[in-house]
Amino acid sequence: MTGFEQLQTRLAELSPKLYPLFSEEFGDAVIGVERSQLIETAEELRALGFDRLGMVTAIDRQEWFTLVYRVASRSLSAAVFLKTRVPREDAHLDSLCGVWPAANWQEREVFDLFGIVFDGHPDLRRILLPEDWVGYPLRKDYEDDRIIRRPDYI
Amino acid sequence: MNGFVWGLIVGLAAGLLIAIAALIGVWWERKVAAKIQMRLGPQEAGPAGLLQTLADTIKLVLKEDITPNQADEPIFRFAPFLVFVPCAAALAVVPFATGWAPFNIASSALFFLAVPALSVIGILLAGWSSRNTYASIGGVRGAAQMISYELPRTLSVLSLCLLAGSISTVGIRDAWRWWWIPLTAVGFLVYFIASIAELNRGPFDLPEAESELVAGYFADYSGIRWAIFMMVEYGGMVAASLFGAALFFGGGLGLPGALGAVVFVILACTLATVMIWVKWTFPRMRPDQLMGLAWKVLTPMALVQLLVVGAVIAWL
Amino acid sequence: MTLQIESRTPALDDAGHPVEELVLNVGPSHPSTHGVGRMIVHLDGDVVVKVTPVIGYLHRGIEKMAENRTYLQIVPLTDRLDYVGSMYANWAYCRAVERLAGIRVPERAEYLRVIVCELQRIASHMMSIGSSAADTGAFSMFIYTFDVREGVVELFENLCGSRLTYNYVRPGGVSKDVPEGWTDDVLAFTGSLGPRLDELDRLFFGNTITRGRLKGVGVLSPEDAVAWGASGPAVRGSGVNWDLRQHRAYSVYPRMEFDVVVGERGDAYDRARVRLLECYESAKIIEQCIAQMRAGAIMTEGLPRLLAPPVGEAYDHIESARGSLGVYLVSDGSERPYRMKVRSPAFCNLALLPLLAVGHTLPDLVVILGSLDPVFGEVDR
Amino acid sequence: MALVDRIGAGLESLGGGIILTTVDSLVGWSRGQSLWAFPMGTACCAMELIAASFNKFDFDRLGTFPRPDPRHTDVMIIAGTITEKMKPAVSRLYEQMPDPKWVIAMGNCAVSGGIFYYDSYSVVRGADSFLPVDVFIAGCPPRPESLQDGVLQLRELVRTESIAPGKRRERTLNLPQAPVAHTGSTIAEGSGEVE
Repeated sequence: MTGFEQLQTRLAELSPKLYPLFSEEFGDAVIGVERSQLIETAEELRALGFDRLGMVTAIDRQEWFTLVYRVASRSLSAAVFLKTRVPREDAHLDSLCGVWPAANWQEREVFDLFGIVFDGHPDLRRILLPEDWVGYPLRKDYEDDRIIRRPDYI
Repeated sequence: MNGFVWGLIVGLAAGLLIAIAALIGVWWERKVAAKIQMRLGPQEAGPAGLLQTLADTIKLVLKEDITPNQADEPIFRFAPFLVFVPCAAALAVVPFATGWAPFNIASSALFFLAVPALSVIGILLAGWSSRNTYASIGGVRGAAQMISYELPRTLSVLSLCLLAGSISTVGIRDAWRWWWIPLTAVGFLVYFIASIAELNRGPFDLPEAESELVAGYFADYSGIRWAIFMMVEYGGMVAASLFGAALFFGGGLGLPGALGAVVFVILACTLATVMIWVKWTFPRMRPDQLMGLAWKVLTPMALVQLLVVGAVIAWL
Repeated sequence: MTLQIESRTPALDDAGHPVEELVLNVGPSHPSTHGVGRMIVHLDGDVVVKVTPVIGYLHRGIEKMAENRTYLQIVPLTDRLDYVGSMYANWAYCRAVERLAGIRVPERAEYLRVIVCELQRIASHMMSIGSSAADTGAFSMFIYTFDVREGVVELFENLCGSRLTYNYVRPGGVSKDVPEGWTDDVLAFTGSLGPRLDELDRLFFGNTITRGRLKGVGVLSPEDAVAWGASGPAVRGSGVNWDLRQHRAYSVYPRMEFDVVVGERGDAYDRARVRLLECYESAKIIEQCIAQMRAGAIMTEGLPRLLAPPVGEAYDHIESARGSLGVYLVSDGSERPYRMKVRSPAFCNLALLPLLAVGHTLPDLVVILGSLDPVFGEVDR
Repeated sequence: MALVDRIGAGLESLGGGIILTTVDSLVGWSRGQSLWAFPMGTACCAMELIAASFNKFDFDRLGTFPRPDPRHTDVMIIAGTITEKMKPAVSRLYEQMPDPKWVIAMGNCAVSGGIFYYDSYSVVRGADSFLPVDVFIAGCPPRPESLQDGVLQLRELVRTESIAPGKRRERTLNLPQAPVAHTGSTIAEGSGEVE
């Protein structure tokens, strides 16, 4: 039995609510949710013993942003990716700082580099770039005359 | 008038001695530190890098003398001298030879203990007038530290005064007997530790704590004024070592002429080297631990020493 | 961009009077910030009321740069992430690429990766302990630990020609096989490591002043450590047994016998000492690796020069000297990644600083920051 | 006007000659022998800067040692990448150093932006875009020996400087960011030679 199937069967026992959301993407266990249900799902996961929020990041998919949270559990010795989407024009969602404090700085980083607003975040300021920076560099359409494009060697 | 001229001569000599002590002391400290740290130390300027400090001094004298805009200018510029003068004055009562000190005053032991402590005013003013947070913290720390360590230092010397029946440095040195060494060993330890703390040297270099306060009370000083602060550190080291060697170890008392002087200098240099060794070995203490050491450990130790000495005198 | 300090409503003391706070700006160039970190410290007397870390002074945008480079060209970029432990970022990145492209790595390459990473762990921990010592004022100790680190650096130099940025672990294997006699040099190094570490242990951790300075400072409870996403020695110092080398048992670690070092109280002393004790375990792992390693290929055969993994997403993480270092790669099928994200342990550990420092004095703040061992190349990326 | 400038101007007004050159050589010697460094270690190169001042390479032999306070130092060694966020701090620290002061740009990042020259939105491409740099040291990072050689080269520069205001060496900023020849990291790393 692979780690994924193990996790699937255990989740089926432990949380019938999360089970239908559960899927496999590229070999990883993924729980995909609507952004309105994010906090609910996160709390459910937390109650299941997923106590470590390892990573928060976003992917710019042109029309929308995919938010990726990686949570791990020591007791289940498992990790799942919690994924949600926010539309580009309306890029905001609930902050998970209340569920996992570790989200604090990581959400600030996503805000800084992608411009996604986390509602309810205690201290949502730019973290890596200067406070007066214009634009969100990791967006695919970010333009900056400071950038010198690398010539194509390949 | 005679006394005034003599005072002028002694003052100049003390200044010169401190300058020479700093020139050699910095070089020696860098060499000893290098030895401890498996390095070589200064090598390129002069033989074995002996002229290194000379080069540093010329450079520092010719550096730009910055007074920060927001600093309290007159005090800022004057504070280094306020630190320097008490340090130089202390050298006036060191018993350099049997029965002789540049100024043989009746209460010279008290003078030696009290006057260098006045440099705390200079440190406080230097820290405050810089209008720099780091410097202010350094200055306040320096004041607290120097005042606290005054007490154990004085108490430890007091037991010598008791033994000699004199509060003059010359009197103590002339009355010195070899069996004082084991009897006042604890007192010497207290004196030595308290002296290091008075000089703001490691492990008690809190006022200038490099890793926290960058440079502490002299953070905003540059060029010659900063060099004066450095000179004071080495001058104070020399004074404390000479004094310790003369009073606690007799400073070669009873040995014929030149040999006695050589032994005296060797003893003092050894003490100074131990100070350097201590600095480059130990971590720095925290302010509260530093105060705890002064009030909870060193002061009781010095008091016990005093009691023991008193009992011995009564028994004799 | 200015260096102004934000204003803040004053705190109140027990009687309700406003406390006059001293606001101290530490950094971005300060001897104890280990690089370019900056902290805005609010002091009440000598006691820290509030710390606001300000980071990003070394934010170079490596994640953005990676989007315009081929998979192989990114490896040198990862070197510059954690410059005290370049091998880890190399390896974490390569594992993610290998997962994305489905590359199997030859066994000898895995052994070599484990050897260099454990050597790197010794080097990195020595740097960390040394800088912690320098923070407390024991500067000579820094030089002694750095001397041990120099030994590792020399070994790396013989292996891949560089002292700091190795570019050694590549997708599919490692760049070069070991030169002749290298394993003997490594064994000689690990053989002499034990007594040297014992000496450092006695000199630093046995010192009364050090104990007074480090013990009970910056106590991190196990619950907080887990909730705040701490990893590496920061979480193990608090007594949480969390080490990816054992829990995920990646690469050839399942074949190794070693102990996970955990602390008890979670203070700065435990965190620093966990690092020292881990060096002994690393030496053990290296010796086992060299004993088990057989001759063979060091690079996967038939790898195209221009990798173009299929569309997908892959995350992989390894236990670096600072904690779990993960790389998240998104491929759109082209020869360049669509998105690369580095999950940096130092970033997550540093987030604990405001939590740990409050209530301690200014000298303790420096010690706490040192015990979290931030490397700003990795914090800021 | 600092003391030394007054001496220099006075000697120059006397027509220079042997006194000026003798004073120059003494001052040059002392300044060259004691180039105290302000370690502006921002990134990877800081490690090699530390290594250069520690036991194996020992900067103290040359009379150079790092001091963390800019007021006490003569030469700023910029070791590492400078970002837009860091730039104000670097130039402010440079301003805080007392004259005469020099700058060494250590490593490709401080020389030109190095590996971060292309595609980066936040890296300043070379310290000479806002500071007058005296010595450039290539390498990613340069070896400690390279850094020490850079300091020796700076010493030669300092030695030949005159205290007379009329004979000052001009130091210029490289203000327009001209594209600098960029060596790929795989070539530059570890080679460490100073050109």
